[in-house]
Amino acid sequence: MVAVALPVLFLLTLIGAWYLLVRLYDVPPQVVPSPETVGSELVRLPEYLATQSWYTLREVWAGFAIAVVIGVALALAISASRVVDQAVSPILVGFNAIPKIAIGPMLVMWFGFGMQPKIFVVVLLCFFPIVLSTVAGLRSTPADLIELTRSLDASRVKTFLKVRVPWALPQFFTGLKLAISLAFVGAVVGEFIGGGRDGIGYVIVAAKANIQTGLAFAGIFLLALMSIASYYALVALERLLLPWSRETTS
Amino acid sequence: MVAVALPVLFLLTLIGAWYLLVRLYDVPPQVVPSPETVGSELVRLPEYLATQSWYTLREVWAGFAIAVVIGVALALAISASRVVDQAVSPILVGFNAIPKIAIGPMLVMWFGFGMQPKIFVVVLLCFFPIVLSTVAGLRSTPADLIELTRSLDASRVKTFLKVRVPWALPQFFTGLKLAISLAFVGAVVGEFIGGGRDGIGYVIVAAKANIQTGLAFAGIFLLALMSIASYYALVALERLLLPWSRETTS
Amino acid sequence: MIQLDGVSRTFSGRRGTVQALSGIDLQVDEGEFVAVVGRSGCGKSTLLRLVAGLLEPTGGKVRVNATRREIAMQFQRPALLPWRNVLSNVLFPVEIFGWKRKQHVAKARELLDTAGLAGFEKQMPHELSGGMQQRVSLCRALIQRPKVMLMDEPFSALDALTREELTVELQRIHARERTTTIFVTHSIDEAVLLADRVVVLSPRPGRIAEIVEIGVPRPRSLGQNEHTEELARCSARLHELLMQNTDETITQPAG
Amino acid sequence: MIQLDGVSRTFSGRRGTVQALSGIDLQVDEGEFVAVVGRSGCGKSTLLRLVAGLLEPTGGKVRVNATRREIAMQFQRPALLPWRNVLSNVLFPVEIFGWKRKQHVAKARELLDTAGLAGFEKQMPHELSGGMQQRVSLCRALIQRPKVMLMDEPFSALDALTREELTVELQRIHARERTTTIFVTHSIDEAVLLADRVVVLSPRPGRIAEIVEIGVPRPRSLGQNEHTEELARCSARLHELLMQNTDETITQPAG
Amino acid sequence: PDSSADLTEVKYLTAFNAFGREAYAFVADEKGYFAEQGLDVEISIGTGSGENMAALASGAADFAPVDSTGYILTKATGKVTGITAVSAVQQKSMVGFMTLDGYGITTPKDLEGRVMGDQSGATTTLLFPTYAKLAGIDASKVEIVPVNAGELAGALAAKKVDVIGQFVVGKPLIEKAAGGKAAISLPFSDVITDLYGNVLLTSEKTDPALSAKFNTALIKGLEYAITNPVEAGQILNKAQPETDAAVAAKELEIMAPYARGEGAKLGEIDNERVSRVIEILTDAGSIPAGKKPAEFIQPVA
Ligand SMILES: Nc1ncnc2c1ncn2[C@@H]1O[C@H](COP(=O)(O)OP(=O)(O)OP(=O)(O)O)[C@@H](O)[C@H]1O
Ligand SMILES: Nc1ncnc2c1ncn2[C@@H]1O[C@H](COP(=O)(O)OP(=O)(O)OP(=O)(O)O)[C@@H](O)[C@H]1O
Ligand SMILES: [Mg+2]
Ligand SMILES: [Mg+2]
Repeated sequence: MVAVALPVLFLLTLIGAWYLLVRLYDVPPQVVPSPETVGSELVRLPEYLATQSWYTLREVWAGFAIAVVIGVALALAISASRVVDQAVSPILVGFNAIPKIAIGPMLVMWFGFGMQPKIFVVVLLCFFPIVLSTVAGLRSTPADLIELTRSLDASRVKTFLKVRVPWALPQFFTGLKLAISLAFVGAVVGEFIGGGRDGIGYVIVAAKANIQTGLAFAGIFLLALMSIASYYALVALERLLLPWSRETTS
Repeated sequence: MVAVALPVLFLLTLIGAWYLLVRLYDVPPQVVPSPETVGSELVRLPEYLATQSWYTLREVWAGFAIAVVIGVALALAISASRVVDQAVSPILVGFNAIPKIAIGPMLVMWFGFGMQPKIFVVVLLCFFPIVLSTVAGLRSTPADLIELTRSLDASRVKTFLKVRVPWALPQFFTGLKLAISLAFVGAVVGEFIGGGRDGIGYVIVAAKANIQTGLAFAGIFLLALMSIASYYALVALERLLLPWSRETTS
Repeated sequence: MIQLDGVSRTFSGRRGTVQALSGIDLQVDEGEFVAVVGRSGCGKSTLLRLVAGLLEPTGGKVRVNATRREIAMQFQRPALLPWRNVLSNVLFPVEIFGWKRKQHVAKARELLDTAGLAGFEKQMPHELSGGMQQRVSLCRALIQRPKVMLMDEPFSALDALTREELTVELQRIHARERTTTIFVTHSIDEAVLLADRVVVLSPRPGRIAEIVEIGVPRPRSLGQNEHTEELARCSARLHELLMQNTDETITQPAG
Repeated sequence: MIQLDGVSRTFSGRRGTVQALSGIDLQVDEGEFVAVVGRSGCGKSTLLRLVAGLLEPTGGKVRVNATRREIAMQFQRPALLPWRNVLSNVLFPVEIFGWKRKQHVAKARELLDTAGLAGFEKQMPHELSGGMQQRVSLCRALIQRPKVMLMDEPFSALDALTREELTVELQRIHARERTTTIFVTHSIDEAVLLADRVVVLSPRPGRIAEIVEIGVPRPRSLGQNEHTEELARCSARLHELLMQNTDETITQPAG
Repeated sequence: PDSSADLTEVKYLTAFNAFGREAYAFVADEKGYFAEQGLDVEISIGTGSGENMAALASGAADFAPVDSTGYILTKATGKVTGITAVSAVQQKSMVGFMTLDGYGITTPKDLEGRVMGDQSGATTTLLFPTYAKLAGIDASKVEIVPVNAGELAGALAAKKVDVIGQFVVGKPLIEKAAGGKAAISLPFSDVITDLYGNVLLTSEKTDPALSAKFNTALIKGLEYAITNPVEAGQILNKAQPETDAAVAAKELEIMAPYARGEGAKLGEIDNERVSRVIEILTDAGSIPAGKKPAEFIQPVA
C-alpha cells in the first residue's frame, strides 16, 4: 500500500509544482504544456497510444533479453581470462561511446524500417551496464569461498556456476535495473533514427516536430510509466530470487 | 606493458577486419569509410578536431562531476530513509526514461546555446547509474559490521561515513565507470539537441549530415579514445584508493 | 546493573520458528563477573545481543543501567573493517565516540602490545591469522573502557598460553575498573577462574539450568592455589550440569 | 603420504614482509594422525594451506601422495555459502565432484545428526550460531571421505561436551578409514587424545620446536584409562614446550 | 572582437544544420556585413523548424530562418505565438521530392504506388494532399514512411524508399550519398507557385530597427553567396570544416533562382502573396479560415 501511495503522492506534488510553474512563469505551451493538456491528449487517443506503447514495450524486452545473453557471455569471458579482459574491455568501452545517431545509415541499410533496427539499438544501449556490473560482481567473491572451491579442486566452470555467479547475482541485478532503464532510452533512439511510424518514441518525436507538445508529453508520460513498471518487475524478481542477499546485509 | 599492448593488438586486428570487410563487401564509402579515409581526416584537421574534442571532454567531466555530487546525495537520501526511497525511486526511474530529444526546446530556453545545456544533458544521462550502484553498495553492508556500529551506538551519519560508504566504494566505482561512459553519450546527445556548433558530437553529426563520413568516423574515433582514457583513469583511481577490495576478493 | 525478567527470544523465518531463549531471569550486579556456559546453539550469543540492545526480546524485559556507549561488546566473529589496518580498527570506537584520536593512540598500542600484536599495527585484517584477528577485536572492545563488558567467546581462537596471559590481563582490568562483565565461554576452566557466578544454559529453548557461585577469592589461578578443592568442586558441578543437558532431546525448528 | 622438505613461506605485502614458516621438515605417513599446536599466528593455518596446495611454498618442497580431491580441508572459518541451506552446504563437495546428489543425501543427514544439527537442514547459514556453522563445515569436509584430512581448529567454537562427542566420532572415523590427518588445535588435551604425534611450532618464523610421540594405544579417553600417566607426561611436555616459546622475542614484520 | 563592446549582440540560428544553403549567414559574418550594421552575431546551428520557433518564442535566439509553410501552419493553429516573419530568404519554395535515376520516377504521376520517406512534421508531408490535388494524383496511393532527416539520403540510396521529401538544393548531397548516382528533384513550386521558401523569423518584441539592420546584412550576405557560390562554399567550409565546399557551392548555384524568384527584390516579402498562401492552406483545410497576412509577417522597412 504505502509502497504505491508514496510515489503517487510525490508524483501529484510534482504535477502540482509543474502546473504552478507553467502558470507563474508563463512558459510558452510549445515548450512545456500544462498538465491538463497532457491529460486531455491521453483521453483523446487511448487506443493509438496503447498500441504504440505496446510496440515499444515489445522492442524493449526483446532487446533487453538479447542484451542479457550477450552481456552475461561477455562478462563471463572477461572475468574468466585476464587476456580477454585486457584485449576486449577497452574496445568495449570505446565501442559504447559511439553515438547511436552515427550508425543510422547502417541500420537503415541492414534492417529497413521494421522492429529489428530498434531492437538492435536497444541492445547496443543496454548491454554495457550488464557487462560491467556482472564483471564487478563476479570479481567480488570473497577469497574464503574461492579458497574453498580450490581446495575441492573445482573446475573453473563449476567455480563460476556454483560460487561466483550466485555471489554476483545482487550486482548483476543492479546491472539489469540500469539496463532496463537504458533499454527504454534505446527504444526511443531506435525509433528516432530507425524510421517507421511505430512506437511511443516515434509518437513523441513526431508530436514534437508538429509542435503537438501536449501529445509529446503524453507519450513521455506513458514511456515513464512503462519504464517504472519494468523496473519494479525486476525489483520483484530480485526479491523473489535473492532473499539471502537481503538477509545477510543490513 | 601488456595492459597496453593487448588492446592495441586487438584494435589493430579490428581495424584490419574493418578494412577487409569494406573491401570485400564493397561497402559504399558514404556508409562506412575505409580506415585510410578516417586516418587522412585526422591528419587533415588536427587542430580543429583537438579543439572540439577538448570542448567535449570539458563538458563530460563537468557534467560527470555534478552527476557524482547529485547522484551520491540522492543515493544517501534513498538508502537512509525508506520513505524517500519509496517516494523518489519510482519518479527517478520514470524521469530517467524521458527521451532527451524531447527536452531540447527547454534546454535552449533555459540555457541558450553555450556549454551549460550540454553539461545538463550529461548530468541527466549519467547520474542514474551512480545513484543505483551507490544505493546497492550502501545496502550491501554485511550485518556483522552494522551490528558493530549499533553496539557502539554510532549515529546514522557516522555509520554511513565510516562503514556503509567505505563498503559501498567498490560498487560506487562500478557506477562511476558506467556513468563516465554514459557521460560521453550524453555530451553527444547534448551537442546534437542543444544547438551551438561546438564539440566532437557536433562534428560527428554535422559531418554525417554532409555525407563527410570519413570525418564523422574520425570524430567517433576521438570520442572513443577519450572515453577509454577517462574510463581507465577511473580504473586507476579505484586501484589506488581501494587496494583492500582487490585483496579480500579473488 | 543488568536485569533480565522472564526474557525469551524467538526467531521466526520462512524456514520455521526457533525458540532461542525462554524465561530467562538474571540479575548481574555492578562490578560482577558472570560467565555463561552452555552447549553450542543454546542461546548464549543471543543473550549477549539482548543485553547489548542489539536484539529486542520477544517476551519479558531487559534492563541495563548503562548508556549504550558504556557497554562494550566483543562479537563471536572478529567483525573487523577490511579497509582499516589493525591500529585504526582498534581506534574505531574512539572515532565513533568522537574522542580525540591522538589521546588514544598510545592506549591502543599498549593494548595491542599486551595482546602480542606489537609490530602488526599497520597490517590489514586479511593479513592476520584467525587468532590475531580475534585479539584485535578484543583490543577494540577494551579501548572503550566500558562500564559493562559483553564478551562472546573471546579466546576461542587462541592457544592455551595466549589465553592464560589474556585471562590474567582481564582479571587485572576487572579488578582495577570493576567492569561489570558477562563472559560467554566454552571453557569451564576459564569460567571458574574468572567468574563470580557461572550461568549454565540448557539448550533449545535456552533456559537457565543453574547458576553456580564460585566462592573463591581473587586473584585466582588454576592448580597452584589453596582453594584448589573448591575450584575443582565447581568445575565438576559445571561438567555435571552440562552433561545433564545431553539427555534432553534436541528440538528441531518448529516448521 | 605427506612430505615437507625445508619448507618456508614468506608473505610480502606493501606493509612489510612476514616470514610465517621457515625450514619445516615433516613427514606424515599413511593413516597417521598428526596434531599441530603452537601459539596464535605461528603459521599453523599456513602449514595446512601449503599441504592442501592452496599456497605455494617460497622455499622447499611439499609433496602429497594424493590427488586434490582426496584431500579435504576444514578451514578455520566456516566459509559457508550464504545462499545455500545447511544440507546443501554439506552437499557442496558432492556437487563439485559431480557425484550423484541422491546417493549422498542420506550420508549428509547422518553427519548432521552426529553433529547435533538434525532438524536444521533447511536453515540458512546466517540463522545458525557460530558453533553450528563450524559443525556444518565439519560435516562438509567429512562427506568427501578423504584420504587426507586437514583440520584447522575444527572444534574451537564448540562446548566441551560437543567437542568430546565429536572427538569420539573423529577417532571412530579415523580407526575405520585410516584417514591421514593433520589436525591443528589449541587444546593440548585434544592433541594428546587424538594424535600419534604432536608437532609443536615455535612462533615467527614458525619452526618445528619438537615432535612429541604419543605412545598410547587407541581408543583413548582422558582420565579413565590405564595410560593416564603417559598421557599426563605428554601433556606436561607439550605445555613446557609451548611455554619455552614465550621467552623468544616476538619479531615484527620486517618493514 | 575588441570593438565588440559597442556592437549589439544578436543570436542567429541556421534553418537546419550547416549545409551550403545556409552559407549566406557565414558569408555575411566573414565579409563584415554584420559588423557594418553594428551587430555582433553569434551563429548557432539550428536543429529544425520546431526547435527554431521554440527558441525564438522563448527568447533563446533572436533570428532564425524557418520554412514559410511550416511557420504559417504552426502559427495559424496557435501552436506557437509571439513570433513573426520579417523577410523571405527564398522567394520560391525549395521543398519538393527527390528520387534517384533509375527508380522510375520522373513525373508526379509516377509517385502513385510508391513509398516516400519524409521527416515527420515536414512541409512536404503536410502539403502533400494539396500538392497531389493540384498535380492530379491520388494522394492515398502514396505510402509515407517517417524517416529521421539524417537517414533520408541513406534510405533512398539503399532503396528502402523510392522517393524522399527533400529541398531541391539537397541534390548534390543526395548524389554524394548515393555514390554518384544522379538525383531527380520534383519541386513543389512546379505545382504550387505562391509558396515562399524560408522566411526570416524573429520575436514580435524585437526592435524593428534591429530587425532592419540584421536583415540588411543577412540579405547582403545572401546576394554575395549566390553570386559567388564557390567562394561562399569555401567561407562556409572554413567556418564549419564538416561541410564539403564543392557540394556547398553546387547547392548555392541551385538555390540562386529560388532566392531571387521572379521580379521581386531579394528578401522581399509581401502581404498579397502571403494572403494567397493562406488561401491555399485554408482550402487544403490545414488552417482555420479567416487568417490575415498581418498575423504572420511584419516586413522590415
Ligand atoms: N538470526 C537468526 N535467525 C534465526 N535463528 C537464529 C538467529 N540467530 C540465532 N538463531 C538460533 O538461535 C539459537 C541460539 O543461537 P546463538 O547464536 O545464541 O547460540 P550460541 O549459544 O551462541 O551458540 P554457539 O556456542 O554455537 O555460538 C540457535 O539455534 C540459532 O539457530
Ligand atoms: N595473506 C597473508 N598476508 C600476509 N601475512 C599473512 C597472510 N596469511 C598469514 N599471514 C601471516 O602469517 C603468520 C601465520 O599465520 P597463520 O594464519 O598461519 O597463523 P596460525 O598459526 O594459523 O594462527 P592462529 O592460531 O591465530 O590461527 C601470521 O603472522 C600472519 O600475520
Ligand atoms: Mg555464539
Ligand atoms: Mg590459524
